[in-house]
Amino acid sequence: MPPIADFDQMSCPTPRRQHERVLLGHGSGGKLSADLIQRVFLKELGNDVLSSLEDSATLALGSLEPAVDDARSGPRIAFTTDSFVVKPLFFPGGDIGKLAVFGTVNDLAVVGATPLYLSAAFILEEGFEIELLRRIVISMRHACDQAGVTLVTGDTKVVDRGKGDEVFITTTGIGLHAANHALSIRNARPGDQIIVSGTIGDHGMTIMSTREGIEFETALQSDTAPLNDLTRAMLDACPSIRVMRDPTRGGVSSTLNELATASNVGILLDEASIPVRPEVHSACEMLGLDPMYVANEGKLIVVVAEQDCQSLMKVMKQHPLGRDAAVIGNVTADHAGMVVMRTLVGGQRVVTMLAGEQLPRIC
Amino acid sequence: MPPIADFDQMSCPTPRRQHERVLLGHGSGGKLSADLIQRVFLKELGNDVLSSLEDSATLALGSLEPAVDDARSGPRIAFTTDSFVVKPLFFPGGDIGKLAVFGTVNDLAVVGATPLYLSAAFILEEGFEIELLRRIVISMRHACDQAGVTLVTGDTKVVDRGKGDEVFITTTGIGLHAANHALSIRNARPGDQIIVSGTIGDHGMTIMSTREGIEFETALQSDTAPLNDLTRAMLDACPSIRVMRDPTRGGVSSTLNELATASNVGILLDEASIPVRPEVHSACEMLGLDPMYVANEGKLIVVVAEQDCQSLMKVMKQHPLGRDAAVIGNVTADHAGMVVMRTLVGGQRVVTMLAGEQLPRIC
Amino acid sequence: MCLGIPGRVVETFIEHDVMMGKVDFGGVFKQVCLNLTPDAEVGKYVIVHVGFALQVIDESEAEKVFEFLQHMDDLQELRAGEEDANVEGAP
Amino acid sequence: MCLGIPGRVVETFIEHDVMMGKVDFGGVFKQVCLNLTPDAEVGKYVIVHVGFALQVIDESEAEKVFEFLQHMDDLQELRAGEEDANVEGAP
Amino acid sequence: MKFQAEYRDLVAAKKLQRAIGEIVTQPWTIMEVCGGQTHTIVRYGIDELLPDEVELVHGPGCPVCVTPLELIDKAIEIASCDDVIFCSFGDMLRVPGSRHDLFEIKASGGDVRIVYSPLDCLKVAEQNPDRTVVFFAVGFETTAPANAMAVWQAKKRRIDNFAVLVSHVLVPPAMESILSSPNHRVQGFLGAGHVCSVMGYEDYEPLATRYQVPIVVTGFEPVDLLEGIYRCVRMLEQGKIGVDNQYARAVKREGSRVAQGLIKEVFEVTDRKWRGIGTIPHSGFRLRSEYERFDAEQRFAVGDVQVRESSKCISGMVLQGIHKPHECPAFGKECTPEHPLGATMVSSEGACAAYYNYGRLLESHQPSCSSTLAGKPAIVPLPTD
Amino acid sequence: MKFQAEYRDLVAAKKLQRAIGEIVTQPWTIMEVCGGQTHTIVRYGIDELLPDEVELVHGPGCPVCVTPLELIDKAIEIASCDDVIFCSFGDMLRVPGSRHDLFEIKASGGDVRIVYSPLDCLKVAEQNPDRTVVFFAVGFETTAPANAMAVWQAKKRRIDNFAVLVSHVLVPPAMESILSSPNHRVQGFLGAGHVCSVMGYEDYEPLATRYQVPIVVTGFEPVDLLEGIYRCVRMLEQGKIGVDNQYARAVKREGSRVAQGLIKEVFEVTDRKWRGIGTIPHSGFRLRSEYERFDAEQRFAVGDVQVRESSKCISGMVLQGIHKPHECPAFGKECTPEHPLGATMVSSEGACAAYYNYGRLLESHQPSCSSTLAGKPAIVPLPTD
Ligand code: SF4
Ligand code: SF4
Ligand SMILES: [Mg+2]
Ligand SMILES: [Mg+2]
Ligand SMILES: [Mg+2]
Ligand SMILES: [Mg+2]
Ligand SMILES: [Mg+2]
Ligand SMILES: [Mg+2]
Ligand SMILES: [Mg+2]
Ligand SMILES: [Mg+2]
Ligand SMILES: [Mg+2]
Ligand SMILES: [Mg+2]
Repeated sequence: MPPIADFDQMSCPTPRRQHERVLLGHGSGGKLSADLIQRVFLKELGNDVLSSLEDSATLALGSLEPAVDDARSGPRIAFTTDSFVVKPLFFPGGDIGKLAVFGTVNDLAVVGATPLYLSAAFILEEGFEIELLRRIVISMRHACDQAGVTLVTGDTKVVDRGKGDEVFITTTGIGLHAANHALSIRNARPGDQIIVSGTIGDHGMTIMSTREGIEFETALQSDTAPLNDLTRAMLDACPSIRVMRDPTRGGVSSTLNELATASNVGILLDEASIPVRPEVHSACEMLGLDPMYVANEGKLIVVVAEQDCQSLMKVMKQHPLGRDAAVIGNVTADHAGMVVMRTLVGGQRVVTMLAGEQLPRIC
Repeated sequence: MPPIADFDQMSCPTPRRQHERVLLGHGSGGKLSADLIQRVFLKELGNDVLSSLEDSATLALGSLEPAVDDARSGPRIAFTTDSFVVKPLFFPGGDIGKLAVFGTVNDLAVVGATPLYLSAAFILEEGFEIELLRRIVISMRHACDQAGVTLVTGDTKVVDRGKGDEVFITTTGIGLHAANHALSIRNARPGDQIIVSGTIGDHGMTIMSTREGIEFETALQSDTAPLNDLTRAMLDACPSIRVMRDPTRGGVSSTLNELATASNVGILLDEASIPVRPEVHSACEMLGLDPMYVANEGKLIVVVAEQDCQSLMKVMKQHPLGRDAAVIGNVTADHAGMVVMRTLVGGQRVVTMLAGEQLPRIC
Repeated sequence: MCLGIPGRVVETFIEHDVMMGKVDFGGVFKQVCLNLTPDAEVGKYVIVHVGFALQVIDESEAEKVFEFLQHMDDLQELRAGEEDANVEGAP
Repeated sequence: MCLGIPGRVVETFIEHDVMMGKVDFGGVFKQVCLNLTPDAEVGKYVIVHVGFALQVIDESEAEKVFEFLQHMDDLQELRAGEEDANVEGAP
Repeated sequence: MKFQAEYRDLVAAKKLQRAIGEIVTQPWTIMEVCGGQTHTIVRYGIDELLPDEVELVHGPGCPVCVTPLELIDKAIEIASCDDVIFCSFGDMLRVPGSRHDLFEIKASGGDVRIVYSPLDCLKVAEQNPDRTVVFFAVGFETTAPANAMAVWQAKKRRIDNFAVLVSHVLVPPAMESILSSPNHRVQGFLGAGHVCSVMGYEDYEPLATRYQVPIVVTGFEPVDLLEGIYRCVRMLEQGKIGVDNQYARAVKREGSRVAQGLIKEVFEVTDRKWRGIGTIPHSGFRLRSEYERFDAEQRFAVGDVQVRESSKCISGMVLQGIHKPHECPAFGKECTPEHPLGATMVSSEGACAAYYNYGRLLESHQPSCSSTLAGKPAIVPLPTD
Repeated sequence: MKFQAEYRDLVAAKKLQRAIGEIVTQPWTIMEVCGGQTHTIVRYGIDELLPDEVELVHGPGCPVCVTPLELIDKAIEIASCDDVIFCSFGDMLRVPGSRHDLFEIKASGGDVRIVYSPLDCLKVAEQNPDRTVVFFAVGFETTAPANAMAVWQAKKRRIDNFAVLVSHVLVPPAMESILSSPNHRVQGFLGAGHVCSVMGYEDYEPLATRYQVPIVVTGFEPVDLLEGIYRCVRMLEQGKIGVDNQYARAVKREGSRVAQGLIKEVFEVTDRKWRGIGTIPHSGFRLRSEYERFDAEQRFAVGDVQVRESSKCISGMVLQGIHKPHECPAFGKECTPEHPLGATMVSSEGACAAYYNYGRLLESHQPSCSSTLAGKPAIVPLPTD
């Protein structure tokens, strides 16, 4: 009989072996993604700003002399980039162009900046229909108008057929910090409340509904939306917000796990309070998925001090994008680094970070 | 017998039909690229900054109030993006990572800005070897160090095998304008001199030497290099420089044609003065290509007033990246919008923009 | 094992000589093989596993757990009453 | 038509029973079929088209155009001399 | 969703929790056979709701977990072939073979696809007439009619570029194997509801009698589980043996005769190896000879793959209820869901993964003492998108 | 590069320019047959160096230009097939067929590849045994031995998944066709140097005699061209007919017997259609019957493609020297190198493309009067990278 494990010595998960090739899971936003970022990107490129891994880098732009790292000398700008490789290109509620604009706008918004300028770099596959490209670009224009940003520079590359997938778009954004918000994923404190701005999983399950071999019919729509107007209203009303983050790839679970780790706090969620659309719920049940791991493209996770929670909730609920906002849990001093959920039937479970990709469970 | 054409009515080339699909030529940096940008991107997204089509957008960052478009209120920053899809990933003289850093650094440098911050977005193909990714990332670190820039934010996406090509990298850069340089592709004036900072075609022919079906042996190396130190020295010595541009995709011809069009001037080149490495010359001869259309990754085209030309040349020649600088021609009032070359044997020809891709001529 | 979920048959049809149906899982619709459940009709609920209906749900049986819980409540009240009455010896 | 460029044979070898060579085109090396030019030896120059050497360059013939130009110069000088002499009736 | 939401009800759960507490008088060990039930238990923290007297142990009821290593390796070998499209249920893709998993094969260029239903493979086969579509036909009795239908249809519709790699296992022989093991601790069973939907529960009655255990056929929702446990505890307390049916809304005593007929048409009973347990006689299905041309093992001649299991992994003990996952020295260390050492860590219904994912890391019902984990965070905060 | 740099010498060019000026006394029209020579002439602005008396007209010497439309359409049909790898020299890819060009086929999923040498196709064929590699075997006599060698090797090495789509044309019949046209204006020819490297120039001697023209076999460098023109003008001025050889460093009177033997082994003479000109008897090669199994037209049964040429295009007249490109009403308007209407606009050696690319837009030797172009710039300034 093997010895009982010594729990005092129990360490955090150590990968048995490191994958030698990039797997789909490395792009899932879960632990494999984190592993790749840690092992390759941060190890080789790490610096204070990059390693902070906020949704946007915050940069102080002074004049060239004195030194650039004098954080007080010029405006503070936010800077963020994302590539968009979504399939299908057009889906209920949006398209890759809209996503590419709003995704970057949101990363700027959640660090408290006002999004101003975007760049867009297109990687086109030879043979892609120009009419589809035009539709995407028109959608980007509308998205820019809606978010109040200007697309000021771009690039286009064409790759051989079979070496790309119709179109990939990388947007990069610049925003301006209005004031010295203290927003950071490191700022959550015990007692703080955790708010989600609306129903979770809408985007991911909309995309999943089109996936070959899995497809199902539903009236679901992606929630893709620009959050900067909402975040502006929230920060105006409640400058003491501690953390904002958009739970995209990897879903709410991943965001909350990152938060718990970065702030070194515990998180306790109440399953019953988490808003999930019936169709998202059903589709997740059908495929054996958990909406906590499903991507959102127009939702916020907000951490706020308890005393400000109700006023903030009021502001959020008055905004069309925060109508379904809900307090889903609170920050604890206990079980630091872990996210725990009180389940519907009164039990508890730990909500971990997604391992690789979330796979449809069949058995 | 058909009528003789009425040359007074001769219009600029009107495409017989517009391609319905993206062709490789749409990424060549030549007329097809320009056509796509005009028809799709500028038509749908055009605004003053984007439509200026400089290598980097120049943005004035004031405080949020008063209005952002008040060009005097804050520092002027340069903002540029490029995707890198080069094959092979590693080539003599460089790799995709180096190229991705220097390419964006150079686009900032040629508008007169000091490159400061980069973002990098990776699109990885499932199955790509992580060790190769690491080598690329290490090379990016060295390149950042060499260029004096900091990579502050990034993104990683993974696409299904067969839907990408190992790795694509999109870098976006922010630079700070030190002073109010008057650099613009619209600024060339008759009488100005045209300088190239060194031998042309090195990068493109190095890449071509590895291309399947075409490959040849040579000691050629890509010229990929960060030009910001050189441009800084040049601008310090000669603030009156009118235009700087890095002749990348589409080569020197495309850059000069753009310049002639944008500044509405003619350009007269002297073929004998254009520096071309013997191996580049030979490889071009072998394949029936013209080095004027071949990409460079560490070269500048500079337009400067005649009276400043010699002092600028002196500064350039003292810099390792400008050692082989040469005056290759001058700006004329005649034949506005056209680039004309006085050939080796004393004739003249018009140097047009590349139509689609430059194809090896065999017959 | 054997993830199975309940859904309502909204349509039946024949494909490749096999009875198929469209099933509504709370607003999510999926085609399902009804070959194993000859009794499945439009409006009935079935348990579906990997695209196959395994059984038609017996709605009256489904109630029983709640009847049982109701019964427990009654017992509880009864027992509470007993406790109130402070009667010993009850099983 | 028929892009052909001169290069120097630096190596010969047999592949699939065919004489092949490595040819130096000014620092750029390419494998070339030498089957059509049995006289091609290492050190000789050949004209290459689509990977085939068409002919070995006749170096003495190659000089002739320059000899001709030289001759023209001489003529020119001669003629210039004549002009200086202001002699008429020259052809 | 009707027939689901009402079974996730807090009040109903609390009533059952109290009812169990009221009837239990001594310690009982109950095995839920099915991985889906394990999943519900840990996802809803149901074991926390139980009185200390009731211990649940997790049985071998996850086909992903029990598929033997050599079959995974065969799947990998087949999926690596050039002209093959290898189709599988999603959760098989991450199961580690001796060297690789199917995800890695996909990353190396294999055409590996996730399907929702075996019937989807026939479409894929028809769309790709010049390639062979191989379906990884794993599963318990529940999945057998679906897989049988795919093979039967392929034959009928003459879809010859279709084959199945069969790894079908049967529940009753596994239960018997556990009950006949000298170390076993199981006093009562929760029977696998969906297996019984197909097969009925007549086969369980002799088992209950022979080994003198109560068996309660149980559903998959929290209230189902709690009621099943309640019924099982009641039988144990009352000394009753036999088969009870908590899941009567989906299970009849005789099961589905149609489904059973389809299974018998295509499959026949055979001995099968179970990962971590070993060969159990008459515990699986294989294709009947009339269908053997659809047998991927024969078509690809991958008959004799030799493998060796990790020596650290105690998943066999776990699957038999002899040990709990956290008693394994590799648990949460070398063995995690990202890098599973054994199959029970792979599938989300696998007992080890369930324990890991739902926080059984520390065998505490209170997560508050988990601060030993917080020393060096392993989770990098990601700029998620 | 030796044997090249010295032929691009300014001083040498100036001497020859002066020499031509000195000997010319009346207008002469000379056709350079070969597209490579046309390329040199416009690339170096050689026609500007000539006295007004000497007019150059550009002949049908570009295989890309003269390949008939139906053959392009056949190529496109073959390249569109699923299991085909279609290989071609680079500049054929942009030649417009009736509806598409090969680049568009590639963009639509066809496997179209550029090769440097026909022999490269055999490698591709060996590497892709389950696909058919089709090579677009275009060219004049110069390319014929290379293409013959590929077919001959394929037979010898039993590379059965290789085929060629043959569009081989011959220079002397084309010259004769021009000379026998009632409208022709050609008084002397510059013979195609590389064609003669292979075939020699014995065949040109009867032509010169029959049509009473001087023919000067000429090379491809600027100094070659100028010397060839000088020699041709001298013959014209002196009333000489016959064949002179300016390109003696690469051309012998008898050509290359080895190459001719190889051609004869694989090909035989046939009638051929020339794009823009029509069918010229005995003006091309086809595969001999011993090699017909390598004939892509037979293998793919694309025998009867019907096409119609643009009615605007006067490339036939251009190819025969009757008109110059800029005399075409479509030139520079509907017809540009990006969107060629006729084949002579496609290849960079095509006369129309050469005129377009090297600024013959305005029939002026001074680019200074080109300001009519500047009204509305069509070239968008690109942020190149
Ligand atoms: S934790 Fe891992 S190694 Fe241990 S029994 Fe479970 S699967 Fe096997
Ligand atoms: S310009 Fe175009 S249309 Fe006119 S002859 Fe030339 S190829 Fe034909
Ligand atoms: Mg981002
Ligand atoms: Mg594709
Ligand atoms: Mg750029
Ligand atoms: Mg690939
Ligand atoms: Mg984000
Ligand atoms: Mg984002
Ligand atoms: Mg990101
Ligand atoms: Mg540039
Ligand atoms: Mg660019
Ligand atoms: Mg650039």
